[in-house]
Amino acid sequence: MKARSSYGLIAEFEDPTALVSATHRAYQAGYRRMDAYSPFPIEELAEALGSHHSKLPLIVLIGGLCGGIGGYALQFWAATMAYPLNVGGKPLHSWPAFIPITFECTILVAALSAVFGMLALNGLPMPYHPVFNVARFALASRNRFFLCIESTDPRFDPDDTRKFLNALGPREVTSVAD
Amino acid sequence: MSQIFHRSANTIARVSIFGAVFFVAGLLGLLAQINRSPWVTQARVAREQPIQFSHERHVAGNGLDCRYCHTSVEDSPFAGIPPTKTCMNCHSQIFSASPYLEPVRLSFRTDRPIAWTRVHDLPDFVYFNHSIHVNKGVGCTTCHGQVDRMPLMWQEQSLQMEWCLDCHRNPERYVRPREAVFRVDYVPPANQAELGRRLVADYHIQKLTSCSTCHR
Amino acid sequence: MTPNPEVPNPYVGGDRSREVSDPGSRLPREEWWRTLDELADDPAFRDRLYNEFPSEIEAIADPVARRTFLKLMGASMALAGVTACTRQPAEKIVPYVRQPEEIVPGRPLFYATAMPLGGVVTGLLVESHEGRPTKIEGNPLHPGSLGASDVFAQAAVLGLYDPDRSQTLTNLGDIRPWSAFLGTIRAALSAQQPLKGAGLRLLTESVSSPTLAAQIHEALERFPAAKWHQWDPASHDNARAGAKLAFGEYLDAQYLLDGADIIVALDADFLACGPGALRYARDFSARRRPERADRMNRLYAFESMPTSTGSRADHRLPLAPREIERTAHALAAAIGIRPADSATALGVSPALQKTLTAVAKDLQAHRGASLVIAGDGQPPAVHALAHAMNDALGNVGRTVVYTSTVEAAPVDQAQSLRDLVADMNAGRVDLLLIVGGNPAYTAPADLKIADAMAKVATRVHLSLYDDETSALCHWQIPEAHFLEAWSDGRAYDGTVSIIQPLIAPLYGGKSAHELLAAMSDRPERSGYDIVREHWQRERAGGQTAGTGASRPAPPRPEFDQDWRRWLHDGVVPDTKLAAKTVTVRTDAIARFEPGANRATQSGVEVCFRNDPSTLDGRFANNGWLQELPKPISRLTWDNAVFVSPAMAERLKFDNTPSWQGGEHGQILASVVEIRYRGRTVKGPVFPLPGHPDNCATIHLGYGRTRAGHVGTGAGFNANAIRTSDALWSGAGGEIVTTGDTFSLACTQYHHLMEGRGMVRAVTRDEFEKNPRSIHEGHEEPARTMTLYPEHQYEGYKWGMSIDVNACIGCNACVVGCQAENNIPVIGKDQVLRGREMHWIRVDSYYRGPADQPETYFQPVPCMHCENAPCEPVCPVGATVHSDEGLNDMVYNRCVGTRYCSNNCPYKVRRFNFLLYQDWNTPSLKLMRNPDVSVRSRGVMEKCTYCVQRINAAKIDAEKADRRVADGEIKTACQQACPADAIIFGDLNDPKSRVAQLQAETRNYSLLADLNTRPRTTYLAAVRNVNPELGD
Amino acid sequence: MAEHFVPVEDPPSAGLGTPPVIAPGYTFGTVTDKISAIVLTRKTPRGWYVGFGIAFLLTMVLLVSVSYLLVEGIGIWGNNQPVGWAFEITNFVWWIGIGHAGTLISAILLLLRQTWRTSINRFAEAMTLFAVACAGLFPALHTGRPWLDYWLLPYPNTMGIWPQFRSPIMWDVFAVSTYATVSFLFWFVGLLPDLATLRDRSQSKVGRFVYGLLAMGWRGSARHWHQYDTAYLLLAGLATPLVVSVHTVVSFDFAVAIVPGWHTTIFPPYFVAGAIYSGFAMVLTLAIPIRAVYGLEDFITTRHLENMAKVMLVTGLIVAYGYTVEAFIAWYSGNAYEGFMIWNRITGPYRSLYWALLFCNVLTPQVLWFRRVRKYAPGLFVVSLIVNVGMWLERFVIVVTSLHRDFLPSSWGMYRPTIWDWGTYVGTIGLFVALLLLFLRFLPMISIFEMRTILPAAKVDEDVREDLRVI
Repeated sequence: MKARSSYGLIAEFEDPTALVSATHRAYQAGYRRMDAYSPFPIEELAEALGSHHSKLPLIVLIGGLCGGIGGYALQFWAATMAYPLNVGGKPLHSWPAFIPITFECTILVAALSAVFGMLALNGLPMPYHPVFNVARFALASRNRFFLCIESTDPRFDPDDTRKFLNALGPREVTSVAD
Repeated sequence: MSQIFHRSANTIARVSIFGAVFFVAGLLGLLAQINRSPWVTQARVAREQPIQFSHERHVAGNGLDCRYCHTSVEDSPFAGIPPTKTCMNCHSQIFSASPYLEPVRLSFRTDRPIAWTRVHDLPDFVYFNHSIHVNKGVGCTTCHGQVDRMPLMWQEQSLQMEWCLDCHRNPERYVRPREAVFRVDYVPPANQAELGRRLVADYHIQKLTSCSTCHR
Repeated sequence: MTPNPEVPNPYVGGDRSREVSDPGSRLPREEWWRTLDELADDPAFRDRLYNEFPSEIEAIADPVARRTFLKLMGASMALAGVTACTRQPAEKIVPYVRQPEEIVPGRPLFYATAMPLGGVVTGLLVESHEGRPTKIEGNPLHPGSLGASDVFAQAAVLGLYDPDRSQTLTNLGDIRPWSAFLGTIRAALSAQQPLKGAGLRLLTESVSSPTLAAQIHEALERFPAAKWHQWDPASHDNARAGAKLAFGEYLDAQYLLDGADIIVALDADFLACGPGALRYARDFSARRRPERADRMNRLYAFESMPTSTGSRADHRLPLAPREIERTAHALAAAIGIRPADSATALGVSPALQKTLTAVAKDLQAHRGASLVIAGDGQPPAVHALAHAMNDALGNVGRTVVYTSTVEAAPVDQAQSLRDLVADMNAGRVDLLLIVGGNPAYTAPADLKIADAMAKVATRVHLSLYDDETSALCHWQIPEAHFLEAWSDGRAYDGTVSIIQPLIAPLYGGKSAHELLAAMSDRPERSGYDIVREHWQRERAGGQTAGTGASRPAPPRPEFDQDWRRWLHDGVVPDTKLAAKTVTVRTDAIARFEPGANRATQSGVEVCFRNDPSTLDGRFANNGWLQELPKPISRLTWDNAVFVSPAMAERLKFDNTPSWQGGEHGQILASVVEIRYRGRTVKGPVFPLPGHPDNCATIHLGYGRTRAGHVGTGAGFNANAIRTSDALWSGAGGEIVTTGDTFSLACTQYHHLMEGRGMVRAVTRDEFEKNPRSIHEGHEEPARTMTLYPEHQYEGYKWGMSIDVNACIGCNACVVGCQAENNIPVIGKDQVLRGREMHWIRVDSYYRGPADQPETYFQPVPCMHCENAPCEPVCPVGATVHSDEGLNDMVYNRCVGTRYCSNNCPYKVRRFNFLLYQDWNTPSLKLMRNPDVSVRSRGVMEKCTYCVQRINAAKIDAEKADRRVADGEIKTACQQACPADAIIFGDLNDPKSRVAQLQAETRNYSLLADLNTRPRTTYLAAVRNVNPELGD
Repeated sequence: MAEHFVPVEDPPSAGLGTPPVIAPGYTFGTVTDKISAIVLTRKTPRGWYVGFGIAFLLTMVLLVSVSYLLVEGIGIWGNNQPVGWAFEITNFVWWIGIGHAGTLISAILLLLRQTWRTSINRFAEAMTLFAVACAGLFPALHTGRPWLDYWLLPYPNTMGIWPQFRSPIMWDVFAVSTYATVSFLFWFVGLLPDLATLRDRSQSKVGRFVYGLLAMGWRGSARHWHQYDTAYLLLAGLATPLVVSVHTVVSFDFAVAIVPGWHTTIFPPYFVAGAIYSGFAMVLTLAIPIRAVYGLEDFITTRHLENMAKVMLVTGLIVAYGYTVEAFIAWYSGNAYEGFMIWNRITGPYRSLYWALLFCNVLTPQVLWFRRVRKYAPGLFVVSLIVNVGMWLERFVIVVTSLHRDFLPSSWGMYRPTIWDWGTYVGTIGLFVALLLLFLRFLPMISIFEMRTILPAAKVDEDVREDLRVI
């Protein structure tokens, strides 16, 4: 297997603790372009990978504000400017009556931002990914834990990295075809 | 595990998600355009008529006043379609043998009316009154266009509600002096904004946008 | 129009005439049961009987409904197309070939004409759109109308376009040309010539047409041995006989109510039916304005069936007809006409006697300004007594005048019909011409007219419908509707109107004049010529009868002018009958014995009355009238056996709202059997507060078997037990329950106000002491109590004032509105479900004890609330305010959530639950008002204050650069109202009538505490009670 | 940030007798296998086919009813003047209310860190979706001209007019469509990792393709999990006020109107509590047979049943409080219309329904005070059925008995449902069950990845966590 056709090396672990500690060690060893895979969210794993922060809340906040302001503006414009009509003696700008829709619009756009923001930040959909080339990776959605160091990492070396990974006590280390 | 999807699936997936958004938006936009297009409104589409009657010939050519035929336009909601008798006033003398006019003569002989195809057909729930518009300085050509240049009649405007509302909200943009209402060669003056404001005041033109103004 | 013709009502599905079990007839009792069994054995019928939801099941199983499906799908697509991206289908526009001069396309024309009914005509103005009569109003120049109209006039336009009208001349069911009939009649008449017409009989209704009378006289001159009979169930035999008793000759009484301070009605519903009722209602209500308390009249009513008049009375006593007769005697005694025999001798209770003493005192205190009126249901003696009392009170010439009769030839019609039957039975009749009317249905049962008719060789029937009588005749000639033919007639005071047609006969109908002409030597004369020639002759100097056959002299030029003026005005000037000086035979009258003419006094007294909606059955096929809730009972589509609540309880009659529609729809009523003089009839029972005890009222005009799609099968036939010797009431009846139940469609079953102050009423004393007393206990939030700034209404500000004190509940407004606004008829099945569509309804409310309640009418149109609760809840803005404060309802925008209706506290909104409008019947399309949208299914609708009229008037005013004048716009309800109870106008004009009325102390808003700020407000009722009698 | 996924110890107050939220002895592998097997390998139980057959038939009843409705109009129902709304709105509110339990379980209990939600949230969310779908049918179909319903959407049109945003129906449009959208997103986001599991475990090509497509290439990356957790939590935070607002808005349909019996300030809280009440009743109604049929007693334990029973008891009491306050205020306000309204409910023609609803909603749940009942599945099933019926009756009473006798006695009337009313209602139950059965058949009814997190083995050793904290 030639290095340039390789996506990286992947190590399989049996339990979350092993994975977290292996990831931690890899991070400390200076690897950055790597990813850990687990069948359920492990909070410590993100920390071990050195990612602490998510931009998602900000996206959702902006989305919510846009939804709310947009919803109110639509109602205000429609009721007072587009076609002002006397509805049951109520003022044209009946702001209390406009609140429910403003609220719903806020929630709607915020929720859409949350989901699509999450997908976008994660680069999904991505039905094809090199890690799927590893046969045992199917277990990543069952009961196995994987750490993959990608070949694009500056410190990546097929042999050294393999050794390094083997030293972390995995069940197996496999090369990931690109 | 082997790959289920080809490498290209990633691109296809993203493109199709984005594409769907634009597709739907485009479709809605298209629908909105179709709704305003002549295909729906029939605006500027000349209608087939039982007789090839030319407004161009009669108005521009012979200089007939609108009211010669549309007699009730000043008094009635309905402008009036001329009875066959009106045609025969002249055509018993001129072109009295023209084969084109045979249907007219037939109608007159047999007392059977001519069934014209309606060009300006508002929905039945809209009540339009010609007389008040004409009396308030809305010219014939404002809505009907340059009929003196229509060999076969067509509907100039969309006749959609937003079109009605435009004038009902901003009459000053369209009104003209009463004496010019029936002039087909009338061109709004450069100072229409000022003139319009003055006419609106003089003619007590109200901006009627209540629903019952048109719908009863 | 026809309410679900494919869905027969399970109960009334059978042939109603067979339900009458007459021991003397060929069908014994068992026979009838067998008939019902047969019906029950019919699987389809049984399915329907036991199926809870007949209409749905049938609609889905019925192939017709499958066609409906396609039709509706098509319609929905077309509807959707109006708004979505589908084009409108191309429409044709068809101009005239030669345009009539008077027609401006798009503008309606109004023509004066008149409607004959029961021997008098009422002047009308008819609106015509391009030659189609669409709306009927009263003629303000006509003394019997003064611009008002009644339900029958309002509904006549539907009668004109009724697709069920007889459309072809038939002989034994075969279509024949008019010439074939002419041939037959000539032959028959030639055969009569040598006999001088001894075998010729003419049967007409009451005739007030001078021309027709002249034609008949002319015919009788040619055939001196022929006889003219009259039978008109809507006529006034007792009044005629009473006049003969009192004066020795037939005279008509005309009441001048504007001069009457005290009025006593003896079973007289003078405000709502009979000649001059419209005029009387106008004059009466003009004197009911408490703001001029000194002018307020006082009305005492002694009556059986609760009526409009009784409900307006300041004192109403429910009494059975025979008790009223005794009461009349006792009152006469109290006034001093009769010997003052003791109350017990007359059978009058001490309490009633006390009342009568007070009434008599009141009458005597207002000599010359009082009035006693006897009703048509009372025997001639009571009429004679009334005349005598008026005479004794000095009222003659002041509040009542007597003239020669409006009818051309008054006769005792019951006797007239009896004679005819006798002649027919004796085989003395060869040729019977029935001109209008439906005697086979309306004749009392004891005459057995059908059997008698069978003995006549040639029977001819001229009628609007191929009805029960037509079925017994050889020839059926379609009659021209009064809006289709020339004629004339006299008003209640004798004023002549020329009846001019609005449209050529739709179905080639002939008028009575043309039929009579067929008997003359000039059969080809048109109705126009006949009527015009008659008047030309009249004016030329009254060379009347005898010269008719000769050619008239050439018309004088003045006549043409006069004629045109008569047609234009709708009245012929100076034709009012002159008042006669009369002498009342008081001595003879004083010797009458109460009840002398009554065979028995025991048992339940059975009263027959003409139905408020279908009259004697002649309007049975008029959907507007059938669906019109009858005054007080609010019953539609049926007649019922009205009894007092006490009697219903005593006899354990059930009458309860069902789960379907409830108090607003289906009432399950016990079916009772009335056994009366050896005959029986079955009908549903209906307890009515204020109905006298031990007495049952049944309305005629139902149980028709050949009325048409609308009327056939509705109700039961009261004529089946009616006898010619007691046309209006008779004792000796018995009512037993049958254990069956029948569904009545009733639009209001709950008449108690539940302390909600819908109707506010005080006595005149209370009002004079403190006018604000009307509003005690009712709260109206201050206009300042709001978070929001008020909307300002510049320009016009439309409003309406409805005087509860004036409203007589006659329903003219309801039908007027229906005609003006293209309101559909939905059929009994839908009314049972509580879905009636009337935009204005006349609620009735009771106050006081159930046996003697005060009754109030409250017309409820849309209130056009300034704070309309319906508007903010509409998601699409289909109902919003106009700049003039109208609560606009935009049908084409409505998606039909019904939220507005839920939120309307007045429940004036109406929803098209199904496709109620008839979009197919061609004749009904001609009828519609082109200025009002025809609503399709799924759309809410309601009163618009007749916005089409407002807009038309505004446009006219704008063109003339002026403001709309007060009174220029009349809503349809206002225009129809005989009592002047509804006033519409501009509230921004302080001088307008409506603004002044709304400024009165009596003014109040319905459910004012909800702060909806209605533009329609009410004027409270003030009852002018006699202090001696108390409240 | 995502510590909510870390199993929390049972609260101390739960006591010794509290059963666990998952039976002991399960590993990541067995949990995964057991749940995914239902979809992938196990034979579909015969009960499923029977149930689906019945539900399908009922769905056809719905189809017929709706077709006939579109052809003939609203008149085929029993609605009339004055009862403009009846079955359709009753059913709408009932279904929407049922939906609320799903969102409550997934969102609110998530925020409250209730681990017992894990095994029931997935199908409760699905239930929400299907209930909202059924609910949405009613307002859409109940208009007189349903083909014009799109006028309720604000879009630039040739008429130049816009929806009337003061109308509670417009609020409904926005609330219900937002609710449906957010519920779907929430459900779908939750499904994403499980779809990946199914993708990886499916034996068939089609299964792998379809699940693969839906899973969008989810691969369990730690970075993804991090964003995912954040998104899920945010969604829960958004869904919580949303779910409260939805039934508040539904209650506004009534509370904003002036009809006595509708115009009440207590409606929003009382409706929300009622919604949760009926929703939990429906979850129990579904969970109890499902766990029996699929043998899921290890995952949906008596602990779950008991907790849900407790929620029902509490919300039931709130609802009972609502009834009391309604009656009290009717008397205390001195408003004649309100007073009559309550009197009419208690003694009027529909009184039997009112008493029945008190029995169903107030009296019946009182048995839940007894732990033995709360732990006894058949008993709970019966109680939940009764509450379902009771809550339907409550809505019927609110909608119909308020309208049928409002202000003017002259316009009082009565309402009786027709077969088409029943057909539409029963039909939506069929649709709901059919959708639910399809869901059970093709998607994991229990969240597999969340079940993994509550296993003891999911915990990262303390010393490793210490190490991380050092950084």
